[in-house]
Amino acid sequence: MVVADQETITDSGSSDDEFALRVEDLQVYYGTPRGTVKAVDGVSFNLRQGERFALVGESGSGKSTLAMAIMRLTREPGHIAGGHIYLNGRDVVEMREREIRDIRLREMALVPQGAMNSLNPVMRVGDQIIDGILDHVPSGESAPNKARLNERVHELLERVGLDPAVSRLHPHELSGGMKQRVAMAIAISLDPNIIVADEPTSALDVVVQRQIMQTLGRLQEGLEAAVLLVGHDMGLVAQFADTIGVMYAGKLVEVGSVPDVFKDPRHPYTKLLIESLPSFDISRKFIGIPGMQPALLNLPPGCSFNPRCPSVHDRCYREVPEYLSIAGNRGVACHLYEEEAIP
Amino acid sequence: MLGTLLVFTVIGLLGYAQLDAHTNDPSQHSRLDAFVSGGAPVGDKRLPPSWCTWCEDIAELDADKKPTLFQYPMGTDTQSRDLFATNLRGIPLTLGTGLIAGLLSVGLGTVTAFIAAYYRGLPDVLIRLLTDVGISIPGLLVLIIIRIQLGTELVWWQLGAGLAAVGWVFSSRTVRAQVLVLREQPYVEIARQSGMSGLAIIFREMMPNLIPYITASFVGSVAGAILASIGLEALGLGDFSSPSLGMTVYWVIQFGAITLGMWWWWLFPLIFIVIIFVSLFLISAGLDEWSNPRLRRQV
Amino acid sequence: MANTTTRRVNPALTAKPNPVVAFVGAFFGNFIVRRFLLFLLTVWVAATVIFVLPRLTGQDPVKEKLLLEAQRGGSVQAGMNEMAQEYSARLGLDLPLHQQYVNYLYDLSRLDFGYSIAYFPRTVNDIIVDSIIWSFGLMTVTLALAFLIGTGAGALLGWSRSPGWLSYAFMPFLTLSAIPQYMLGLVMMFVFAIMLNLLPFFGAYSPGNLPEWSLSFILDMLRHAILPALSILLSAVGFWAIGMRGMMVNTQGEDFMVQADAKGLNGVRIFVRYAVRNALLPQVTGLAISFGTLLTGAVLVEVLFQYPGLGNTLFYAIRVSDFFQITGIVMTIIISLAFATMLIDMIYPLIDPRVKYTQN
Amino acid sequence: MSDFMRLEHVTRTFGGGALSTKPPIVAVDDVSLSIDEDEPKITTIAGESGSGKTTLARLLMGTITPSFGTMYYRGKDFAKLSRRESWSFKQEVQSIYQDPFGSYNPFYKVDHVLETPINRFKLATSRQAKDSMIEEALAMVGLQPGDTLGRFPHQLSGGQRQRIMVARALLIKPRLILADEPVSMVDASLRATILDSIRRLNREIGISVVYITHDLTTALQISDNILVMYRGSVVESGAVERVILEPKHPYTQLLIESIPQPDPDNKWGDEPPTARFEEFSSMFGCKFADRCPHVMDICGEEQPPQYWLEKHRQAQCYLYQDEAEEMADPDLASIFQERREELNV
Repeated sequence: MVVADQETITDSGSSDDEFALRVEDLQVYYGTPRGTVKAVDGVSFNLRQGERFALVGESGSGKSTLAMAIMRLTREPGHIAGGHIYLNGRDVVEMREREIRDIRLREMALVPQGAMNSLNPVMRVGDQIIDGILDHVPSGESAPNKARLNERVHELLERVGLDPAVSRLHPHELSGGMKQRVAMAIAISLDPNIIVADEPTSALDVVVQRQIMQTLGRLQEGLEAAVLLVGHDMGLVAQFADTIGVMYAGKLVEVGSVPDVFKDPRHPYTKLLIESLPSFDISRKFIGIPGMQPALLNLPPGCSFNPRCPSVHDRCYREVPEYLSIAGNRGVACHLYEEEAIP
Repeated sequence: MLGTLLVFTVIGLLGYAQLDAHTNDPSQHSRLDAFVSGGAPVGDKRLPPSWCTWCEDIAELDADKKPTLFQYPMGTDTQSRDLFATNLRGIPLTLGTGLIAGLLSVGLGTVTAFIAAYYRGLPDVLIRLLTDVGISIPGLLVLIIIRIQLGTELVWWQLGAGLAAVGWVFSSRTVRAQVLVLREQPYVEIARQSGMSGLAIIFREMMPNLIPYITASFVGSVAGAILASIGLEALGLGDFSSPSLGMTVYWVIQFGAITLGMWWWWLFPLIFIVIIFVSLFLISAGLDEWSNPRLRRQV
Repeated sequence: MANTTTRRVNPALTAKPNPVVAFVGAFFGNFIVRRFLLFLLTVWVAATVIFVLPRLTGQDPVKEKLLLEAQRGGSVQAGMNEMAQEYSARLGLDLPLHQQYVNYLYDLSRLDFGYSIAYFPRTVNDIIVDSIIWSFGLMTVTLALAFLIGTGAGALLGWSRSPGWLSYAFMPFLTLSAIPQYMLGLVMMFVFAIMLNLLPFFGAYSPGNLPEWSLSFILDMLRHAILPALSILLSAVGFWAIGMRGMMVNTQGEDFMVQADAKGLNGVRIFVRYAVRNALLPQVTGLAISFGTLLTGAVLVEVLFQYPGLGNTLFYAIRVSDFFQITGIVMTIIISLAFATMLIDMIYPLIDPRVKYTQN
Repeated sequence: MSDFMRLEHVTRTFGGGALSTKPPIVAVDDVSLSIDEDEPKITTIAGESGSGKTTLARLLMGTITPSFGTMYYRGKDFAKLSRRESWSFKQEVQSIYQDPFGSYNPFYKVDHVLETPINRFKLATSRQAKDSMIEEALAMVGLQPGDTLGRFPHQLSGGQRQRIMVARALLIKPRLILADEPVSMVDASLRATILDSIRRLNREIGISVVYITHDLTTALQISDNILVMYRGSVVESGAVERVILEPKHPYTQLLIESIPQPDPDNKWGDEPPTARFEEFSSMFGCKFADRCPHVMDICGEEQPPQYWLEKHRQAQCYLYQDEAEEMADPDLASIFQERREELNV
């Protein structure tokens, strides 16, 4: 069964696309009684096979909406208003419900927010892992027998660092960290090549957070999968990711490799974000970003960051900055860097 | 929906006038008195019942009339009663029973819930035990026994009070659950630290936030009490001199209105009962939406 | 240098429980034991209320009724004197109140409700046994069907991926649940028995037929049961459907439903094992609580269709003020209801793993 | 020295009892400490979920009572306070909660939380005095009365709501503020301003602050002293910069190592072991023994005592049994006291 799955992955992933995931000009809108909220507004980025990409932003920046849209789990009143999401070369936006259901878990899997009750409270953990495997048996093949399934469940639980005996427990008998490990076991049960982790450690303790992130990293390396980490904690990003994308008010404002961005942030928002991080350096003054993120229903004209930006100038109030590619395989959406732009 | 109930109440007041007009006629008066004087054995309703000494007149009166638009909009029964007047008078009686029961239940329920939450400890345990027990006893049956052994007829408000006596446990349980949730809210502790006394916290901090739940519980109690009162009356345990909807159902069953083909006798009360219950349901669904934001988008 | 001071040991950890206290604690801490005690308490409270409240008025209507019957003479006269003696012996009319109460509870504990006033030499138990079978058959079948059909319909009504036309079914369900069972019975009787003349409108079997195990009798019996059963069923179906619909809407907002979708599970599995399975739990709790209401409604349906069950018997007992019989029937219903509720509560932890027997 | 609050060998358990089959959960296990009034400091109680830090805070708040041990308020047994003393305690100990939304009654405008204490504690004599008090307090936390007063809590941002709670504490001028994770539900960019206003309460008005958190970086930013809790016990305590920058207890070391540093060059080491027991109620041994990389035989036998490591620092670990002296009276405040004396010299 597992072997068969892997074959299918190589088959479906056989397109010449070097990217596991390509997001092009994605727009996710919410219809509300007071108007359309552009939660994700024209975001593009690529994710290479085996890459760890982190999307960061404050709450309301659209990062979770984006993650859900990639899984095509956007719920009413939200909808994908435009753009493309190429997963192993195929457009997820265009897929029929049946196809997308087949691809979830097999090609892309979700590790949910740590604070979520993502496990069915009335089912044993093992059954919840088996569920996903059973519903992805290719048509025409017979379902694996019970012993094979149990063997697989035990193997998965061990891989995420849990005792196989956990498979007989119910979710309420597990701690937060254990639940999140079970969620990871489910996510890797069909060896996907993209894992979307949406704030996987929110509400977990520091030590547990570290353990979960390190386990996730280990699993990702084993599968050679790409990881899209969505979060707000710059520390976690620095520890875990290769590449970082910074979101602000529904737009991607800066992308670059983690060492580059931390050492030399370009966008004024990224700069402030990094400066506002608390650290063990007592000599440094601990400052916040002035003002607050604007409401998505009522964005200022021009650049959304203009009310808080220390480098604001006239153009920022008139023109929305375009996303520019700059040297070092980086990108930034800010008028300050137009001269550096690589066409 | 509240409008519907208000309209019913107004109709009811008109009903009084209508019935009064009828009862001013002495012959009608005696007819009503006789009608309410006791249960009659089921028999062929076209013949005067044997216990009725004055019933020779019945044939001359307008008995068994189908509805006619102007004279008897809802027809008459075998005892020549104008069912339009009866229904109009009956609706507010039935609603009144429900309201009395609802008010008393919710009042008692809220007070006990607060006592339990405020004193905790033993009072809480006792009240919880009492509600647990009360919920598993079908109150209607207890009422039947008490009513029978008391041997007196219950007028509408007594019936309401009786229903509240067995129904308050449901309100108490609902409100108590909410009070327990509220008690743990940080703002309650903040209020305490702001120097508010226990009573002030209950009335100024908790009460406003409980209103949706108390109202919902009230609506539920009213519905339950109306259903139960109609049931009790239909069993013949109501006030025989009252034209409430439940008593109409009793007479319908007693006189075999169905087999006589007198559809107008039971259809109109049925329609009123359905309208009352649907209104109450919609009110409670609306309250649910108000107090439970999760349902807001769906219902 | 170390260990120069005596170390305090935390008293919370050293306190050893007294074995007797521990045993008693474990016994009463046991969910089943506590639930059974609650059942006994329920029955006791009901019985006490029934005993005490009427006596608060200072009158004894039973005695008055007996005296009245004895004076009036007539068909019941024959056994009335014996009846009065039986009554005195049973409750000890002249005994102090607490003595009467003890006698009353003793009889109750043996489920002995004494003689019927109306059918004197017959005991109340006799009459109950005769009628309870009919009630039991009618109620269990209809309530179980109503729960299954209503919950199923409600699950579909509340499921966001159900076809759109299904939402039109909500109003009929709402209306059905708003009609009391006996009123629904009136309509059905009128339509099916009177207008269409399809089904019999009263009794449990045709007059002249005697109960026996023959196909024709069973068919006759079923034909008679259809209308009363349908009246209870239709009304109760609406009740369960509306409750289930609300729970389905709530459940679909839960995080694990998003995750079930993210797992790419097929729709049927998500519906059955994730949505319905969780939405069902409050329905079962509701089952325990709403039994009473549904059952008292069913009593009236029996009266309406003159179905020879407990409800109908109760109605006739009320009409002739047969106190012993009324008390007997009411207590029987209360005890069976309390028992059913207890069973449901005891089964509940099996379907909801979060609830444990040992929990406080 | 004058202790404002003092806990002596306080233990708090939950559950258990005569009718329970389960052993009680020990949330706070034999903690002694005192809060000094003359030298108001910011003391951090740090720990992960289940460490007992919130229970300790609730004990200090007076909302729960110790199961064992004694709590003193201004030298009097807390269980035997007179009505008047209880009333003054109510006014002198205030808290700031984690959820800036839950601290507000959704039924009232935000003015309610500011006006209630003024009315109840009779802090102002006239309407004007009251208004100017409120304006002053809001100004101190950097808020404009026009932007905040007269609004409902949901119309304000989380940061604004939390700062109003600080302003409220300012109005009452308590002797002690218990801030229970005051910034964990606020966006990172707003944390600094809130913590800064809490620090001003301490520095400018002289209010003692107990800052309860799981976030050691913010603890280092604002506090003077720290207690690190693990499963109900204070495993290490002392001056904040000593404890955080040079942790001695293996648990503190793990905790500090695990903080995700926003520095790609300073990455985590190997994955640490997970705890073997979720609930730890055994009376024997060190509670960290099952995860400790330095575990020794003795660790499984008896709970380690508190050792003096330096003048103002203590750890509950056998690693230091040879080099350090055991504390005679493990009152953690004495460490801080020691430090105050040192600073005063």
